[in-house]
Amino acid sequence: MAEPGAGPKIWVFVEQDGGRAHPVSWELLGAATGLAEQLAGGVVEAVLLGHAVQAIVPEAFAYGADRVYCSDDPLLAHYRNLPYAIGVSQLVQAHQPEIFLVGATHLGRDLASSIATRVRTGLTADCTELSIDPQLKILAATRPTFGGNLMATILCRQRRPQMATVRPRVLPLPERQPGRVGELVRAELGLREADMPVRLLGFEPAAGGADIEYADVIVAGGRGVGGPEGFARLAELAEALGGVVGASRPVVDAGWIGYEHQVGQTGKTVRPKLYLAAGISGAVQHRVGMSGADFILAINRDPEAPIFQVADLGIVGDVAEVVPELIRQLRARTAGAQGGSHA
Amino acid sequence: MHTIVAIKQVPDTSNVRINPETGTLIREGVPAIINPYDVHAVELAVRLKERFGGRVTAITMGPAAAAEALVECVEQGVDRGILISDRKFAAADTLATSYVLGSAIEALNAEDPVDLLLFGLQAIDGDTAQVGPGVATRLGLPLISYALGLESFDPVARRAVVRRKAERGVERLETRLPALLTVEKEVAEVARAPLPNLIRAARYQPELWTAEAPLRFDPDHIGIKGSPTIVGRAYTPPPKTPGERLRVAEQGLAETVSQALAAILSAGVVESLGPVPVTPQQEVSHG
Amino acid sequence: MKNGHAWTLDPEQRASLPTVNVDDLLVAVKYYVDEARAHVRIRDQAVCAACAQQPCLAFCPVQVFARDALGGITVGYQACLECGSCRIGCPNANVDWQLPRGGYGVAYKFG
Amino acid sequence: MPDPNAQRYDAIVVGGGPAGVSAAITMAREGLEVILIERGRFAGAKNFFGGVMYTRALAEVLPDFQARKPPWERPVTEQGYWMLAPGSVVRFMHASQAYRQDPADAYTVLRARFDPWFAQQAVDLGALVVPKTTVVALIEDADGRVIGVRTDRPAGEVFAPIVILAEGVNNLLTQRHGLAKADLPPRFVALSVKQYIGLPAKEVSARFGLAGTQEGLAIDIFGDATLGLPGTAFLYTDKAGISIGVGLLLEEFVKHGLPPYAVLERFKRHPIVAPYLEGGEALEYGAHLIPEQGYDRMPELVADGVLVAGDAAGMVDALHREGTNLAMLAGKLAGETAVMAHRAGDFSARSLGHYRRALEQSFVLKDLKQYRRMTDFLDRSPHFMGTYSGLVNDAALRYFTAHDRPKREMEREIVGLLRDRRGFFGVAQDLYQLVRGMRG
Repeated sequence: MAEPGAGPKIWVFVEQDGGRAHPVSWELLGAATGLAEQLAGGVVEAVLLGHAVQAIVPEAFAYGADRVYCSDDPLLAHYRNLPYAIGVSQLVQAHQPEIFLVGATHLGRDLASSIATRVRTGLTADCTELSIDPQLKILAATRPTFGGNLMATILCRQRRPQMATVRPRVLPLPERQPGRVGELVRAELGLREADMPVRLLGFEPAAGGADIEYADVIVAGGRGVGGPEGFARLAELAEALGGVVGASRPVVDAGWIGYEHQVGQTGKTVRPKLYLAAGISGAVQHRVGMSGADFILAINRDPEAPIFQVADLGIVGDVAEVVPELIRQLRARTAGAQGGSHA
Repeated sequence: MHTIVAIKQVPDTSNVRINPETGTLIREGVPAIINPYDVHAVELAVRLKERFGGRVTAITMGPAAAAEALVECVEQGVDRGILISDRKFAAADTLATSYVLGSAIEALNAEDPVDLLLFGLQAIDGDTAQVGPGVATRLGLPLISYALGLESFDPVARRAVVRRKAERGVERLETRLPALLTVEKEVAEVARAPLPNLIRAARYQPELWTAEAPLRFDPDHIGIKGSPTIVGRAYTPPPKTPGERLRVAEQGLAETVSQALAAILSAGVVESLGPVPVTPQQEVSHG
Repeated sequence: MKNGHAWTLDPEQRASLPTVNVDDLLVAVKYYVDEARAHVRIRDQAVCAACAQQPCLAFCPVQVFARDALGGITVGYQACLECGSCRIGCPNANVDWQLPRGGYGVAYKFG
Repeated sequence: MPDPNAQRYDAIVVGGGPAGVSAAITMAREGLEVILIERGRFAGAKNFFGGVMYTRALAEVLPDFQARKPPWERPVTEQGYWMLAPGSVVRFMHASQAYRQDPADAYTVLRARFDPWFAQQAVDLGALVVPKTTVVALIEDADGRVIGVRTDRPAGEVFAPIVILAEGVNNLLTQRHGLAKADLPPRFVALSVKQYIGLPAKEVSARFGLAGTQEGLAIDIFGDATLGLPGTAFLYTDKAGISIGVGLLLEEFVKHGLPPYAVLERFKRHPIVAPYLEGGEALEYGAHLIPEQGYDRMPELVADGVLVAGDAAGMVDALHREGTNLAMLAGKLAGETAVMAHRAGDFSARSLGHYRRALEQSFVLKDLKQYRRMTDFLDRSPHFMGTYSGLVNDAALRYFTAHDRPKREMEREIVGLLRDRRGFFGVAQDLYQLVRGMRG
């Protein structure tokens, strides 16, 4: 092993909002630790920008950062592209990381491309897998493309850093090591508010009822839900899961639910984190619209239903029984959680 | 005022299928369409033109067939279409693409100053969402990505207020103009184009820009040479191995459901089960 | 029937017809769905409810028509191939059939 | 009064299929300002047929068509019939040096490729082709003369002294203007469904014994393919794929409650057929109606300011399964008529009557007239397709396996088959009707 700190730097951008770090940052620190182990003397470093974000620094150490570069400035209180892009790019130019990972969140996707353009390097978006190419000893960043139908492994041979954004929840959250320490490097931003072209006027927190195309959780029903009243049950389940209701074509055709809920070839293509298919047989026509989901739970009475071919987990059983039981158990969990604190 | 919209012709990835027997991508007959987000960017530009006057220019980098996409933009109400097409641009990644588009926009700006630049949020074939931010950065323009709509637009005072989708809600941002917006589909509902637009488009031939003329693009910054990233390997994801099947008949209802919920939790696709507690966000005012 | 003959389909022949999942055929078809307007509609649901055969359920090449729980007919116009069979073939002339708005509907890639 | 800012042209063509484009080409070449309005995303987006196009009419419209490089799939160098019975086939195939000319007499084509090419020829000759626009009504003046069309787009009226309706089999405008009395009854319309199956070109050639993509097959199939019901199935070789489909009178589907896709799937699984398709990629499925009403039930072709051509006018030779060639020639004649009308400054039905007369002189109406009784024949002779296919297969089996028996016995058996299944009187009647149908 080379001396720690002497080898290539693997950077992770720590995304925060109002002093709360986005968990993808810790997922990335976990990945960076794994990558660093494959590069001689590799060191894991975090980049943190914001205002009054000191509390996050020890967290970054706890999740695996050996060093944290922190730029703390009132100008950075809320994310804006320009000051963040300039701030991070200055650090990149000063410290020359080998690899730089950013979460593929709204913020991360906005920021990473600006940094890559400023430092004229390559950036691979929305990766689902990161590894070190064993021969070339460079980052092999794998991402879905072509609507999720094709996987591409992207390499950046010459320019540095090798940048990638990674979708949240794709990588496991590493174990937190309380009390783990590292080095804090403070950086000056050196920008004036008067030079900022964009001002934040206000913020409206998201309300529910999202469009199915963008929903993280979809509870979808097919003929097996029995009728329009079955969809009322699915709506309850969707609410309990914080999701929205989807449907297969036959039930939309049958008028049980509106077309805006339809998933599939003649409906919407969705890519939620959780897709719960209740009473959907799973014709190809439907599957092409939802197979990109991260996790598919299928409930169907017919053990041979094609939906089970794409499901991560199947329940062979009657929707009319299983859905109410899901709702009941979810509500029991929530009630149990009420006692805990969400501070 | 002058708005430039950058568009891309993409394969309709919703019409792409995998051959079930061979597991390979069926590329034959996949229709080419305008990237769906870009259609809304064009629509916003046309709406602004109707309100404030001026011109809309659509530009695209792509193969010769992408001229069709520009003709469709003219149907929607775009005045001028520019196709940047040359074999020398082939294999461009987002850095090289943003160089080409950025340089073209600079040239167009010199001809006719640009007030607003619009990009679709991302292209559905690559889903990178990198070219718009890249161009804004190159041109030193304010960037607002994930734009949901314009709350106000004032080409005289050169200010606009834009609603932007952020991770946990919607931001209201004031920007000076010119600015570059990458837009969500909500930004403008596509209206049915009038027949005279279609008649104009029927004979419209987009301008063709090559690597040498009318602009000379730096050969070191285009195509493969200008692209730091390369595709090392592309493959169709292996067909999913069907997951476990729990049977209510064998395990009983409560146990089956409890196992299923545990599996969802351990898969980490939802942060917690049960309604996620909402942390109220403070209304932020700045400056 | 004017010419008086009646075709008879051998029950064995009928039994020899395979089950087809129409969705597996449609997955290769490109549509530009007009979400704002249905171009095929049932004129009078009561007429369908009283229709003994409801042959549209069978003869439509893409199963646009389906029977709902109450015996009425629903129309999944989004998958329509615009052949016109339902307009002509409905024994009760109960299908209001228009062309989709220009640019919408099926767009053959091979034809 | 029409809006003075409205769009004005010398002629409007409704529909970008073979009839409409042929009309547009003919008029544009003579210098008329032509607007062709097509409802699909491009000319051809809504067009669908089995797969064979004949070049004779195309040459009439565009004499130098071959130099303009049409997107042919394969020339038809061998064609004929398969009489299919369960588990068995009798093939009547004809290959001839006469089919090996350039240009060939017939080519297989895919319409979403051919039709855009054809429309582009009209554009190159100066016609305006406007896609994505549906014509919803004809605009008439106070005397009922057609003076333009209304489309489904804002500011969507277009005016011209003559409108050529080439709107296809679903001829709603033709009906609304009273040129066709009503929709055709289901017994005069065939419903055809087809799948296009992708296979490597080499594989297509190998499976059908073709030397390369310069050879191609067109096969029409009777008997078991359509469950013995009156209709045909077809199998055509494309460059890198196979077009396979079945068509029956819509009435059969209605009456028997037959799902067309099930009939097609059954045909595809036939043990003789299935090996040809194995491993192919199902690249498209489609359906289309074919007007088979024949000469006697065609709509009026002419009214003041308007002509009807192609499927909209029922210009299909159901016996030979020809339609695009009739449509092209009719489109050309309609275009020529419009040019003459412009020269005469007279767009009345009387002046436009030239179109009807020209059609009568052409193969379009001559053929339709000759086979005017065929529809009725097929209608009255249900046994023709089903019974005879099975019969021929059984006879063939007896013929080819009668090695160790007196040949007279075998012949008697074959005659017996015929008598049992149809009766001699029936056979004689069928033959008489068939000949009458063919001779007209």
